[in-house]
Amino acid sequence: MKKGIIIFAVFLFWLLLVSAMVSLPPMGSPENPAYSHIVPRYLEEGVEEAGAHNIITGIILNYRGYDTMGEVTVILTALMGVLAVLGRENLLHHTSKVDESTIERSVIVKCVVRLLVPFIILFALYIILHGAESPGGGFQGGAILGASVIALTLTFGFSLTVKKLPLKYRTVFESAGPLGFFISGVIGLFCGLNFLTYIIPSVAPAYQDLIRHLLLLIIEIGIGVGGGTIIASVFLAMEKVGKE
Amino acid sequence: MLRSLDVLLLIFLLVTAIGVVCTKDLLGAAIIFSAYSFTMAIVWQQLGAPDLALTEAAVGAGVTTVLFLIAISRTVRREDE
Amino acid sequence: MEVYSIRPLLAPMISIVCAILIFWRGDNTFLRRSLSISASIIKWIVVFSMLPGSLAGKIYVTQLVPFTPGISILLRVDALGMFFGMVSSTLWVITTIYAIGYMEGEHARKRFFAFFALCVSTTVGIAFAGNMFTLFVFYEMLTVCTYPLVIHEETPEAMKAGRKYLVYTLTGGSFILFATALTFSLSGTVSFSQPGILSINSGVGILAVLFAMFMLGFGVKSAIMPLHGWLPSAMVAPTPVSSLLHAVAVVKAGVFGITRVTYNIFGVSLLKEMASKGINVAYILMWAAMITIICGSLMALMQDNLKKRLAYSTISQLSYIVLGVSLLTPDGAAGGIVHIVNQAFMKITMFFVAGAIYKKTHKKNISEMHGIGHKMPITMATFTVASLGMMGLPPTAGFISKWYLCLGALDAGQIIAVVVLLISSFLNAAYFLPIVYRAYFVKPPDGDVTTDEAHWTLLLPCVICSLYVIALGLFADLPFVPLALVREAVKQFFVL
Amino acid sequence: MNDLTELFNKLFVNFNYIVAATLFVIGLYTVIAKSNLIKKFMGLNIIETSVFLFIVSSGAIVGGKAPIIGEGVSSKTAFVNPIPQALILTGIVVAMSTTAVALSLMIKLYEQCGTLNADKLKELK
Amino acid sequence: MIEFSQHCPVLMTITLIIGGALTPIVSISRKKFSFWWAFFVSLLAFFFCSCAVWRLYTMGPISYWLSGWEPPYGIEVYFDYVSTITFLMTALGILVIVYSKRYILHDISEEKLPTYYTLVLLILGGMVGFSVTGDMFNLYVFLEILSLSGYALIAITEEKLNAMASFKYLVMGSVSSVSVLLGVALLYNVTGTLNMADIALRLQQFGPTTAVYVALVLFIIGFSVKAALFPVHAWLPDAHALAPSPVSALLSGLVIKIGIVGMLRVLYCVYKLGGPVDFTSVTNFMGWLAAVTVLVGAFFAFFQDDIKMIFAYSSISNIGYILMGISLVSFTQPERGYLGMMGGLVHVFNHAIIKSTLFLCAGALIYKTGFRKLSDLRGIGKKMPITCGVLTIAALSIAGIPPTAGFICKWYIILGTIEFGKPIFAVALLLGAMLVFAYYIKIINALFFREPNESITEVDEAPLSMLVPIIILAIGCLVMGIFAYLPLAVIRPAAATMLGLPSTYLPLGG
Repeated sequence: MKKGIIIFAVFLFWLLLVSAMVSLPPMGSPENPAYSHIVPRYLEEGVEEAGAHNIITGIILNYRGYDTMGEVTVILTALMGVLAVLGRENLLHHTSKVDESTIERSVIVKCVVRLLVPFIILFALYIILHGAESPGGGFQGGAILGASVIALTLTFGFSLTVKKLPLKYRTVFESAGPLGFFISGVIGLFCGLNFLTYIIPSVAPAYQDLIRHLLLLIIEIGIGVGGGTIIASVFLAMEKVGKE
Repeated sequence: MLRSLDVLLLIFLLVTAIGVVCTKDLLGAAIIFSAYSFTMAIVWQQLGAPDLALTEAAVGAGVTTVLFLIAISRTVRREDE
Repeated sequence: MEVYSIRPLLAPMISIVCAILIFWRGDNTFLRRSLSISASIIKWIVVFSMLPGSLAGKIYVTQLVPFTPGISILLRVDALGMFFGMVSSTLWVITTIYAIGYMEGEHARKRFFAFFALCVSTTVGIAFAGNMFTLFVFYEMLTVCTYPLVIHEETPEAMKAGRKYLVYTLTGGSFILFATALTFSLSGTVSFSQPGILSINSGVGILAVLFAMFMLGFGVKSAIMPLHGWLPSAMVAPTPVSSLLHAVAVVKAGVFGITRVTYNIFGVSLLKEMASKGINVAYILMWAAMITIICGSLMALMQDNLKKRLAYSTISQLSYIVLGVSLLTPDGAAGGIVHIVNQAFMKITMFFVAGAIYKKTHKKNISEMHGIGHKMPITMATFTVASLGMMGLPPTAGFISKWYLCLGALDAGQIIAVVVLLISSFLNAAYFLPIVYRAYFVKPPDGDVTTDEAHWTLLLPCVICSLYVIALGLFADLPFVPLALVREAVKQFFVL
Repeated sequence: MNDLTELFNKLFVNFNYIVAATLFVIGLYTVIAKSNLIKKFMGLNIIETSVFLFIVSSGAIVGGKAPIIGEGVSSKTAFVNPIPQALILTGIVVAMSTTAVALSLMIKLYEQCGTLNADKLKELK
Repeated sequence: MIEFSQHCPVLMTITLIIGGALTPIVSISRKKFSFWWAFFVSLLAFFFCSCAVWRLYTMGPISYWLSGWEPPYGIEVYFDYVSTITFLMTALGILVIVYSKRYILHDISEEKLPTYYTLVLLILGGMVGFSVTGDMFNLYVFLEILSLSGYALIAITEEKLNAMASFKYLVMGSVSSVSVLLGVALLYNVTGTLNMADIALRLQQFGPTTAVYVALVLFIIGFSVKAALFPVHAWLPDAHALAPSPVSALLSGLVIKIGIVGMLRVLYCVYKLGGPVDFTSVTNFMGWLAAVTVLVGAFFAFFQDDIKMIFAYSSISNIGYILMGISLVSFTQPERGYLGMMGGLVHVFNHAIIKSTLFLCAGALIYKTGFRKLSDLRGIGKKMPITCGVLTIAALSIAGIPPTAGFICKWYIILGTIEFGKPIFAVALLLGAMLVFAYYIKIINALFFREPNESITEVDEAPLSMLVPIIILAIGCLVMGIFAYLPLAVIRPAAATMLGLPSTYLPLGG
């Protein structure tokens, strides 16, 4: 009975959504307002203006950089949320399920992980640094970075990771995302420009491009390092188990 | 616009979504959810969004699934508990 | 002629400052007493300093804060406001003396005196309010400030009475708020002016609804039946509270509001115009008042508790005022308005006496008061004077108001009103004289007839008030008496 | 008859949108009807991804390429709309963040109450 | 100064966000230092906000182009008259942080202090960013920042029910965020832009389609959940009552107003009166919803014994007032909605002040006595006269007793309903106000007029760091009521511009 009512309500909602979807302009047509209004400028001048061959990177770091600052703040908030609920891991008081598990991890897994992780980290760095030219960017790389930490923890145990990545450094790295934006954004502010402006007119034109690249790189690295550390920290905080 | 592969992928998406809903075993549901995310990543790749496909594969199918798995390991495995 | 002056603001501010000081340092008995008395006297002087000007037709104005265009917190002392302000500030002095004696040994005196001062402050604010908005602001403040006094005893009975009081008055307040907003919406202003601010163009129906809302709102505090339920239950409060607030400030604020609405919001001509269009709201109000007069008296007859009997008598007497106002004739209005002060002095005397008896003998019921006149002769003498005034016998003040009321009723052609007034006089006699009789002519059960008066702080106010009742009757036509001020007010209302 | 064909046509042209709407309601159903909190949250994730699917689809172009303009790519090539992709990048991160907070809440809830069933939790209260 | 002040809208947002992000770093070695850092950051943000408000009222709205890209291409921060609410947010933020100094150690361990202050700064930053942005997607991002920090702040204590309350809020809040996002997506699909002003312009060009209406419905659903309107209010009482008191003050005072600000932005900045989409039927529906919300909130509050639960339910009722005020609009005659809009907007400010006072006072009582039920707290007024006195002022204020702040809004909303020809709403509002007063009187009775609880001995007045904020707020309650023209002068242009009237519009009584 209850289920029936829910299904009926949800169905009504579906009809509402579908009626909206049907009235939208046909998907994939270049005449769509979504395609003809702002996008042409991005596609035609984006590389010049934003300084990235990958237009998406140009948008997320330059045209809509403020959004991305919000985005990195959201993950920081999420980490703070997890910490608020569960608290940090503490080597003296906590272990992880992995440590407590009696199943001996097989040699093959250990070897493969040990071999692969350096490459994974290298790949992550490539994605972070090469975001302007190819698919990927700060956050994607960061996620892979975080995943490599997770892989290490799952194979070699909780205490190793906590020891290798001390809390002090992680605390600093976690805030790297917003911090990167702050550093890059404030430079423009000091030159009398708007926040997050990367082109500094007072500098010789030859160096303008270089400075912009540098600033964008700071942001990318900030997002990557910050994102990766946060994912690792969230994982550690959730994984820990209180010692009796 | 629509290619048969796309239609197939989209239908598979629906199937996995319903699979997530109907599976009583949470671990199984999490795995199916991972498959769902992966399919989504492929759909996006088909739509010309490799950036997103990469992100979804790393975050949606990777990190999110791991988080689900931890949560399940720390709590319950059966849906009705 | 409008004169800008700080005095209208000063009058309520004195009591507020006094209240704050009492809150701050009121634990010290001497400080508390001297603060209360000196504040009340200073205020009395401030208010009376405006009397000569007011009699000469001057209107003192203080603009407080501009609220928004068209509305401000405005204090404006016209003749009617001056009249009511005078009543409340005079009675504050007297009641303060009484309260000091009465509250000796009670708990939470600091709170009592602080809220007492606040109440008087808001009452004067109501008197001096220059527009409906200001009046409403002070009216609601009065409600809130009275609450701690009503429940002063903190007994379950008192709490229940307090709750009842709040429910009644706040509901009334909501009606007034709504009606004020509607008035503003219809006329674009809420200032009191002669002769009224509304016009017939708004439509008779909506005007009638508006009038009904105002009457329902103010009718609660002026205890028009069937909105009177809270008044008898609120008699659980200490006697100074009952006397000042329930015989003077709160209930009179209600009738004062009715007067303001009738003469300064609607205006005589508009009400007559409405009557000619078929909806005679004043006539309906008159009938409500007449029914309340009779029913209140009848119910008073049935009470044994002295304070309850006084409460029902108040309900009945208040409707004299409403009746006078609703007659829409100059004499009727004068009779009604002057009854505000006359009834105030008569009723406060009675309450003081009831309180003095209770304080001395702990008797509350009339059936226990055999021979009390032998024990407390002066006290009961003042009670007798007040009872005679209530019946409207010359040369007391009560006669003056009844005389004018009857004149006004005859002017308006309402013979029935005259009849009701006469019946009411008989009923008054019927429920007051037995008390007097019992006090003097029935021997006390223990046969003890030695004189044992209450403390002078309790006795003095009774004597002053009863003397005043006689004086008001004897010298009714002198300048500087309330009647002169009422004449000035009526002159303004009827543009004579 | 003609209207029906047209409607069908429209449905088919915007097939991605329809799938997104369907996924949305599947997720919504899970959130409302399922009593297990983790399941509820999987439903929420489905809702979020369905909205992402909708947004990405609305940026697609027939035969469009990924908007990476390197050397040797003629400016005549049709690129897909980059804005939705930029938005969804943010969206995915937000979804993951919400999931992290929600799952940590569930872990704590389980530690405290010993169950993750919404009905049983209500009784505990 | 002029040059500098134009940066202020964005400066205050990033100050709070970056300040929040830096909190864990600066307090690595000394956890307690995080308080001083948060205090400093909030002061700085307040300073920036004051500059922005000063500029707004001298030179008009500020349009700030981030990265220097002109609006439809980049993100625009638009500091208009509605954004003056940020002034309230930053000011209240300072007070809450000062209050937290002593209080929060009562609820959480020292270990979590930096986390707590980070989240407080982030929630403030999220709200400020949300209120000043001129971009639809940016709106969503900040919405998520503030929602996530809100969920976390509720669950920060170790109490048993907090996690559940937080989770309930999280599920409903996430669904609402997603529906806002879907609305944004639909609008983007139709218009091809994300800038609010540009969307409004292009909606005029394209005219309405079903999708535009559905997007409106989705926005309303989404923001209703955030504002806790009647059918979707279920999350609020638990969440607001169980959270630590300073957090309750933030949530009840400000966070639920975010739903209202969102509705204002969407209805009056994006869809616009006089635009192609006639949403009078929607606002009509919202008006009825508001009336029901007022009554439902007031009704349920009546049965509570937990002091914070009462305040939480009264928040629902008060959100109803606000919504009623802002929903009194006519599509063809915008002037008719002016007074109601004024009332609603003024109540956004006043309710924030009043409700934070109430929650902070309740917090002081709980901090000192450890009790939170009225029956346990009886007679505490004699022991903690200042706290209870302030609580009484705030209680009278929220019941709309003149001359306190709550009366002003009541007056305006009633006037608005009458002007608009919907007196039935005024009846609902007055009835709600009566009910509200009934249960606040219950509180006052319990605090002052009942036999003291014997188990409360040796209780004295709350510490200074808690008293100062509540006294400042109480003064606010009185000043906003007595000198009502001050807030009204600030709100007036906001109300006028929301309705598409010139910002100097001033009818009689407005």
